[in-house]
Amino acid sequence: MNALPALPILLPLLTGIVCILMRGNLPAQRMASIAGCLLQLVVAVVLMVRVGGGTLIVAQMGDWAAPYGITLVVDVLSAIMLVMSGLLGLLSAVYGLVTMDERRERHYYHAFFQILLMGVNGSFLTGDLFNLYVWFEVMLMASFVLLALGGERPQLEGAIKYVALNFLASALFLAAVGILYGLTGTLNMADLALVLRGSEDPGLITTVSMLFLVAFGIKAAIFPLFFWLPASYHTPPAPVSAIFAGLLTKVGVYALLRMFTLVFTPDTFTLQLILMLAAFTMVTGVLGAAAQMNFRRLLAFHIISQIGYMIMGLGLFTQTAIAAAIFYMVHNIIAKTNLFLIAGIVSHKTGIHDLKQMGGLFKAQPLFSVGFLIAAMALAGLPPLSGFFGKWSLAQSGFAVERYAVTAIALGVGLLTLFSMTKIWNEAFWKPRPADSPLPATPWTWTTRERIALMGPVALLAACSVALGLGAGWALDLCGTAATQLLNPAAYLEAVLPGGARP
Amino acid sequence: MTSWLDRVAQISMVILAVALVLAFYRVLRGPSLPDRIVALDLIASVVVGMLTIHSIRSGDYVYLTAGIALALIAFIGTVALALFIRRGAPQ
Amino acid sequence: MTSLILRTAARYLFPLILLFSIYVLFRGHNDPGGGFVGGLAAASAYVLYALAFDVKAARGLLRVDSARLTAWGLLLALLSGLAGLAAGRPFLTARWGKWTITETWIVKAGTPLLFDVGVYLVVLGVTVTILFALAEGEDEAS
Amino acid sequence: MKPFFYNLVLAFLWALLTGEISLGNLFAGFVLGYVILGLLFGAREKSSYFLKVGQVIRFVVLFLKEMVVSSARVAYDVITPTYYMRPGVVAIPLDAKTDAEIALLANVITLTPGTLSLDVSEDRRTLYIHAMFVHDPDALRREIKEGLEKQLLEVMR
Amino acid sequence: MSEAITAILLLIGSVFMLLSAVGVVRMPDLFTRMHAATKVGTVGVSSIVLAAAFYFQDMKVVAPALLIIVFFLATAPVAAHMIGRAAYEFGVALWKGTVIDEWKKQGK
Amino acid sequence: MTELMLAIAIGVLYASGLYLMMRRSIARFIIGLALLSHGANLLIFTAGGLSGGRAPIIPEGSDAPAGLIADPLPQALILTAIVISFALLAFALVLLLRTHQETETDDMEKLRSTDA
Amino acid sequence: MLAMVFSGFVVAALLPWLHRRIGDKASLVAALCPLAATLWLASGFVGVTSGDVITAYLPWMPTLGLDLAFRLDGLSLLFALMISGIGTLVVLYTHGYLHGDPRQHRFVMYTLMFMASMLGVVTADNLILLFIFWELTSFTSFLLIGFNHDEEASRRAALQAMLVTVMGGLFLLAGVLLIGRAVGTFSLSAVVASRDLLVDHPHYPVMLGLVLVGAFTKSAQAPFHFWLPNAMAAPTPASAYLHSSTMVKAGVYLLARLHPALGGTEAWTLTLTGFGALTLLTGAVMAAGQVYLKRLLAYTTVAALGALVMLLGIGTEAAVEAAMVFLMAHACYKAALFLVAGSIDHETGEKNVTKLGGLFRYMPITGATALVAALSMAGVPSAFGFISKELQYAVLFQHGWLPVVAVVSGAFFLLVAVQTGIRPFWARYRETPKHAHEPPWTMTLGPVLLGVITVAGGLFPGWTADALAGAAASATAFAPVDMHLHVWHGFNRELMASLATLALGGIVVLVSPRLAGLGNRMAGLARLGPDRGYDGALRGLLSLAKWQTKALQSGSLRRYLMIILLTVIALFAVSFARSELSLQLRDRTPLTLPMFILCALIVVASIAAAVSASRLGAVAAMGVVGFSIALVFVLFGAPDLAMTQLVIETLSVVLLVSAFYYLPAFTRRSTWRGRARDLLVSIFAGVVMTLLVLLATGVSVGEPISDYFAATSVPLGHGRNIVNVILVDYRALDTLGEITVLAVAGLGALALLKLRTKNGGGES
Ligand code: NA
Ligand code: NA
Repeated sequence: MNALPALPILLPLLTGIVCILMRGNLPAQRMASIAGCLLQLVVAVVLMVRVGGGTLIVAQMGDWAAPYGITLVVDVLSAIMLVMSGLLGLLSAVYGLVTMDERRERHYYHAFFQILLMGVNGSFLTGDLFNLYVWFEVMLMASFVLLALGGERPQLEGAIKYVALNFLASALFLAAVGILYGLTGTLNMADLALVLRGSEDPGLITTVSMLFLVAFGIKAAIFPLFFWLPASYHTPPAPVSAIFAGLLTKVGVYALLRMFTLVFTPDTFTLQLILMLAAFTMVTGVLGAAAQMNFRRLLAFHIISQIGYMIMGLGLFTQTAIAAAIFYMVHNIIAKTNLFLIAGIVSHKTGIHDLKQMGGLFKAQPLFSVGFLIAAMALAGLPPLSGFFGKWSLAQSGFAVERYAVTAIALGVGLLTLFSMTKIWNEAFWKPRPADSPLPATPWTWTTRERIALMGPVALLAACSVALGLGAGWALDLCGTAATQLLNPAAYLEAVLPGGARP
Repeated sequence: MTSWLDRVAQISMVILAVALVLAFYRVLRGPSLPDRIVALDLIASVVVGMLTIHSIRSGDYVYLTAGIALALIAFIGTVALALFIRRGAPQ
Repeated sequence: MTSLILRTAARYLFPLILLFSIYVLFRGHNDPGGGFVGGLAAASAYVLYALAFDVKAARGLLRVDSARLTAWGLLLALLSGLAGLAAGRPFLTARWGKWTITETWIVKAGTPLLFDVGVYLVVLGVTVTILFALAEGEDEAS
Repeated sequence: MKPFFYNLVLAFLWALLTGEISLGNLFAGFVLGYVILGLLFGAREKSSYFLKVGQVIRFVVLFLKEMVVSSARVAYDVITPTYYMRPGVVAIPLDAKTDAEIALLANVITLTPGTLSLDVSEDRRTLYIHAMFVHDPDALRREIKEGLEKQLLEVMR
Repeated sequence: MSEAITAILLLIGSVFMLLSAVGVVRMPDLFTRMHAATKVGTVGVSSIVLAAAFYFQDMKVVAPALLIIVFFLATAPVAAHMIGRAAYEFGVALWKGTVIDEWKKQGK
Repeated sequence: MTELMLAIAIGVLYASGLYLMMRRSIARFIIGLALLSHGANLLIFTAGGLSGGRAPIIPEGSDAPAGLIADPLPQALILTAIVISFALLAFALVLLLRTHQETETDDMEKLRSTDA
Repeated sequence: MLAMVFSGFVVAALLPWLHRRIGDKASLVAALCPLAATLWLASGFVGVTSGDVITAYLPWMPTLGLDLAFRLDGLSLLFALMISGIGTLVVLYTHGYLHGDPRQHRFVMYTLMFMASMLGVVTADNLILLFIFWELTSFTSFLLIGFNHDEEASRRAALQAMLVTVMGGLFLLAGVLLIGRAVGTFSLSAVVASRDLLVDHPHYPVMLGLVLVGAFTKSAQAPFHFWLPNAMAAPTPASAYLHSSTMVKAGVYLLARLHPALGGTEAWTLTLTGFGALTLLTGAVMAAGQVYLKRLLAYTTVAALGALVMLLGIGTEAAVEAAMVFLMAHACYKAALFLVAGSIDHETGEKNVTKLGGLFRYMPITGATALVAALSMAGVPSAFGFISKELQYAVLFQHGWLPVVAVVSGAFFLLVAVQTGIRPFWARYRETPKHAHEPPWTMTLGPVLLGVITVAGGLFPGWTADALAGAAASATAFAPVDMHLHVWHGFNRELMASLATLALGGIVVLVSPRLAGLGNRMAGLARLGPDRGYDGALRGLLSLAKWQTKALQSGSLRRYLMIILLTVIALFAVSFARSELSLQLRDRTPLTLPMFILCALIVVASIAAAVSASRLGAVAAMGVVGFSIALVFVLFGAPDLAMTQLVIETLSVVLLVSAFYYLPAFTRRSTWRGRARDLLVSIFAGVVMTLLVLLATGVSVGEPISDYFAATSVPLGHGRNIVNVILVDYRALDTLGEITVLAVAGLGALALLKLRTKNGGGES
């Protein structure tokens, strides 16, 4: 029981270390990476099962009681995110078996990948604000390296912007942590919640919370802080961009959800602000996507747009809205990763990303195309796939608190999403192969290895999109439990600080 | 610590702070890179001095370790910079 | 050609600095210092050697590949934390032992010290890795 | 012998550092020093070394005095408005042979009256110094060779 | 008594440091500045550190204090040599009042 | 007054760091990063409270500090932050170096091929 | 019932496998699926038409109020029969139409999926469930319209149809959500029974508007009608199925279904009749200008949909009756005509009616069917269409100018009937690209059966049409409607109007060669209309998107930074101003001279670093900043920090210098204006940080937790250096993360320096 919450941090670290030590032995590294991810997933699922009913698991690192040591807390939201990270990690690792080049693997790719997961998992687990900063940095550093690894020119150019803006975000985050410590004398989130709730100066706390909003907003890529994302996400190798697209921005969203429910109690001004940012995020992101003719760039802009939906859930700040946001996040992780994997397969097989040069994929690869169609339509919110239920429950929550404008925008953006998804479909899949296309005219051939490593993850994720749609009721109930925990942190506080105060 | 000794230490501290500013002036002015390096090296020495005086004033000897560390590292930094100049990088 | 004076100085300073680094490492729990500064000091010893001779010589002196050293350091830190787990306590729970060697010489050691050694190795490994790689520049691009 | 001596010095330094001069601690320092020296030299260097305690002490005292005096001279020139100095770069022929001898000499020269070692020639026969008060280069050369270098070589050999 | 020595060493040390800094500012060329920085600075810092040793009179302080002094004595000239050589080769100009340059004469 | 002075110093550090990050030269950008980190560290130190007490080291043979000590927690946080920003700085440096080699420019404004 | 709805999906999923086993015969097997549905529906016919309701329920997402609730009443039965019946015929027809096409099974698959979705729409008893099926019809029709996706026109049409209908769908969803919120449940039966709740609701106009946009886009009401003619790019079976008899009628179904809940108000009546009439007229007139068979039919479909909407708008019992009858009549004759058109195209290779003639000799069965259907469409007495027309006139005479609209459009119906059903067969023979002959039985069966129904409905309406239309009307009017259709109503003004229509139609046919020109011009005009508007909107959207992306994602890092900083400044300023914070410069720590000098040094050195023209000068200044900060740490009791800072600073300087070795010297690139702007923003950001620090140091809302560390460091942590004990024990997890960061940075830098992938898998 004590060991369990730390495992999602320890397993990837251990795997990463093993991969560094076995630098020359690529097959062993791959095996280790996949085995590590598999174990992570198992642990995450076990945690999910344990906390699914609403009880929290708390582990005090170093056996120092909160708020003096660092506390790891698993609630439903954390567990959901951990499962997602385990799943994506596993699939990306499998996918990388074929698409990752040996030279990158020889230069510690697997280790960086594992440590990225470590940072992500740590962020989901920690109940300590400064520790969250550390995990953000672990994740960030690993993502810097993964982004730049290989040293191709576009990678480097993208990485510079990524590094610069995320560095700024970190500096803001750090400053905010410092100021908050200065005000409260504590770093434990539960303790912070208690202290801040008793504070008589809400104005000051709101002002400080703005720093967190911006810092996490940059990480989550909301408007107008998202610039690093479209500049970089399309440049690294496919498995990297898939895991980035699926997971990284969501850590920012997670942090926003956590901070603005547990630590801060946002006032109407803050909520209004968040909703405004959400609306702009949805619109600018989807418009950015509409302007693209490059497969991965288009998808990258979509990430931004969809972050807007999640932020909107936070801004509505009701139990159903936050549940919807969490559901949307899960849905988006699955669908978006899948799309990036698919884009990666296309480029793996053909070497191109430009939609203008593509064509005829539906004829050549009907089953593969179905995979795309499911992911794309899930993203576009076509019922009964997962995206629809996210959109529906968000819109319903929006109407319930009479936020009509933002809800209308959310629905309208859905149409534009559909538009850009069909654009990809029309250009890459339906359109006949252009005569001057570098695409091979003959249908692709698949080795067994490719079939398993490439199509396996795509199929599995597509199945998840369908299952999450058909099982949306169950999933939304689970997200509802998570949302309830977020909005009523009493159980969280009691679990971390039994008795409600510092011992 | 008697108050007059503290006074002396305080004065020494201020003197060193002034020395720091003067050395910094040379860091800024240059004109050549070696000039800046010499000034930086001196700054490191002044900092060691300040650490030591603070140790005396606070009665905490613990700052001396930092002094050793700085003395060590500053030397290596200076050597590195000097070698850098020799490699003939443009000013 | 590097300087004869520097080479000579480096030869004598190297062990001194390394010694200092270990001192800083082990005194860190009670006095200023610790794995981090210790590691940096150790790294600077190797850097000095590299400056005075060349990177290859300094690498030879390190004996271990610096990247692997980093990994061993991480592993050590991780394992020191696992000791707590093995005892049924949470991760990173400290375990202490006390050995009396003579009446006055009592050695107290615990996993936090081991952890700090891990930090030391990581810092040493990383600093040396980066600085050496930079110093080698493009010569040995593989 | 030289490594052994150096090892002893290291052990003593360790004891100084840790502020606890006990047998056990000296032993620990010796072992550490041994490990470090092993790393540094391997097992190849084996030379004899004889400590000349008296000469060393005399040299150190001389050196310290010179250093303070030279500092005062430079300081005086610094605070007085006009420059009294007549700086110049002078070549000193070397009798010192080994790395240690040359290096130590160069360092001592730097720390003593108005002189600063710039470089040793490729053939290790000449030391170039920058001096602040060069009224007669040959006198300066003589002064250094007969004073510092001679004493130093006595200590070293 | 020890307090008096401490005070005197402190004052001497800090004044030397100041003079060293003044020299670095005032001296006309790099090499003369180095004379000020290296020698005067080393004496200054050593004096201050000795003051600490006298003040505490405890092995815990004396040991590191001596170490610092030894270290400065061992490294300052090497550093000066490295900078001076580099600067000379780099072509940093000598003061116009320089009387002789035997290095240059030998075609270095 | 110390808090005020430090607050101003922090503001200047942030301002100069950010100004440098907005320059077009890669080298200036890097120095900007470094200054920004300094600003953040000093900020934590100042915001965490300047007690004016002794170093947070307990005298030998004693179980508790003698008198007022400086708050050790911000110090530990800053130590961690210093190391992390050093790591970032080192990596960013190498990244920019490689970018310079690959693109043959050190003008940040010319590195825009990956944006829309 | 669940089986009826979902079997389509299941069979569709099995088709590829089946096709691999038995080839094109798979389509014939697949036809059994809709046939079974038809038979099942027929078996419930008597019960349902006499007022029974068949329901099926399976819990799905109970907490969300979404369950698999289905309900089959008269209205649903009418639609479901049409869907499954015509579906059977269309699948059979496809077997012949796409004979030998390797994608035949795929088409059938789409068709079955579509059919299942349609059945879902008309039987769902839950608004969300209905919406789900509704969207699925949009999606499956996207696949069907774009079936010939090698052609640009098909892709465009598919996209257009989907965008328009999905856009409508979003409106509908919003409407559904509002309705659900007002009623408290999404159960359709409950909603239908809650008229008072809805009509008096303050949001009623909004709900109505939203639902109507949804229905209008789906049912191609002007001005959303344009996608329907374009959708003729679909293979003919799809057009016959989707665009005449089923999907486009989903909107009509929705209106009929929600009529009891939302209808009967002035807003309802005015909007529906207005848009309906407009659509009717537009469709009819536009049809006149067409020469291609399917487009002719498509425009009359638009018109027919307009008529249906108009009738539902009127909403009286009679109107609803008329609508239901017309619905049936139209479905039969239009589907027949579409299939006939497909056969003609298939057998002759010609789609242009002006180039067709005399085909009866070669395709007698098809010709006869066409004739029957055309007569019905023209509203010639004794045809099913005639009865329907009579009923319509009877209703319309109550409503001012609407009969005129009906008569005029009726005339054009006649023209289209002649053009599509009569002219190709009976006009003078013309040579066609392929030699015409009768198509295979699969392709004639459908039209023939539909023709038979048309005739039967015309001659013996009492047999089934009565009951079916009556039951449907009952559901729509939400009151029992007893319907008795008669072939002959006697001489009344309705008959007069019919005759007038025929006469006018005759004239139109006579002048049609001239009208063609006019029609063409009108068609051209129409292309200026909504279709062009659609293109314009897309173009506008794209250029807006491009402009926005260029403006925001400019690629300029400094601009990105500036925007982010401005955001920080603005957010801070607003929240600062709102919270009325005051700066309390509580003076806790007196300032000493060395401290002042250090702070001044930090300030000057960092400014120097910022403005230095030399790289190494800047590095040196940065080093001074670091040293000064270390001294600040020393003065406030942080030896560990100072030591680390000093060491790191020195190493950083070395690192920077050795890296700058490879970089060119500083050059001034920005204009003074740019520099001033950057400077201003930076200063503001700096001020924000200064203020934040002052705020944080002035206020304290909680006691620091550090006392605990001081108390336990030695007894529990076994270390006297509290900072170190925190690092390696209390907060060792932080340190573990920190060294991981460090390790990654080191290995990453190494990898970056050593690994150079040229021409790798990337892109630029
Ligand atoms: Na640390
Ligand atoms: Na405070």
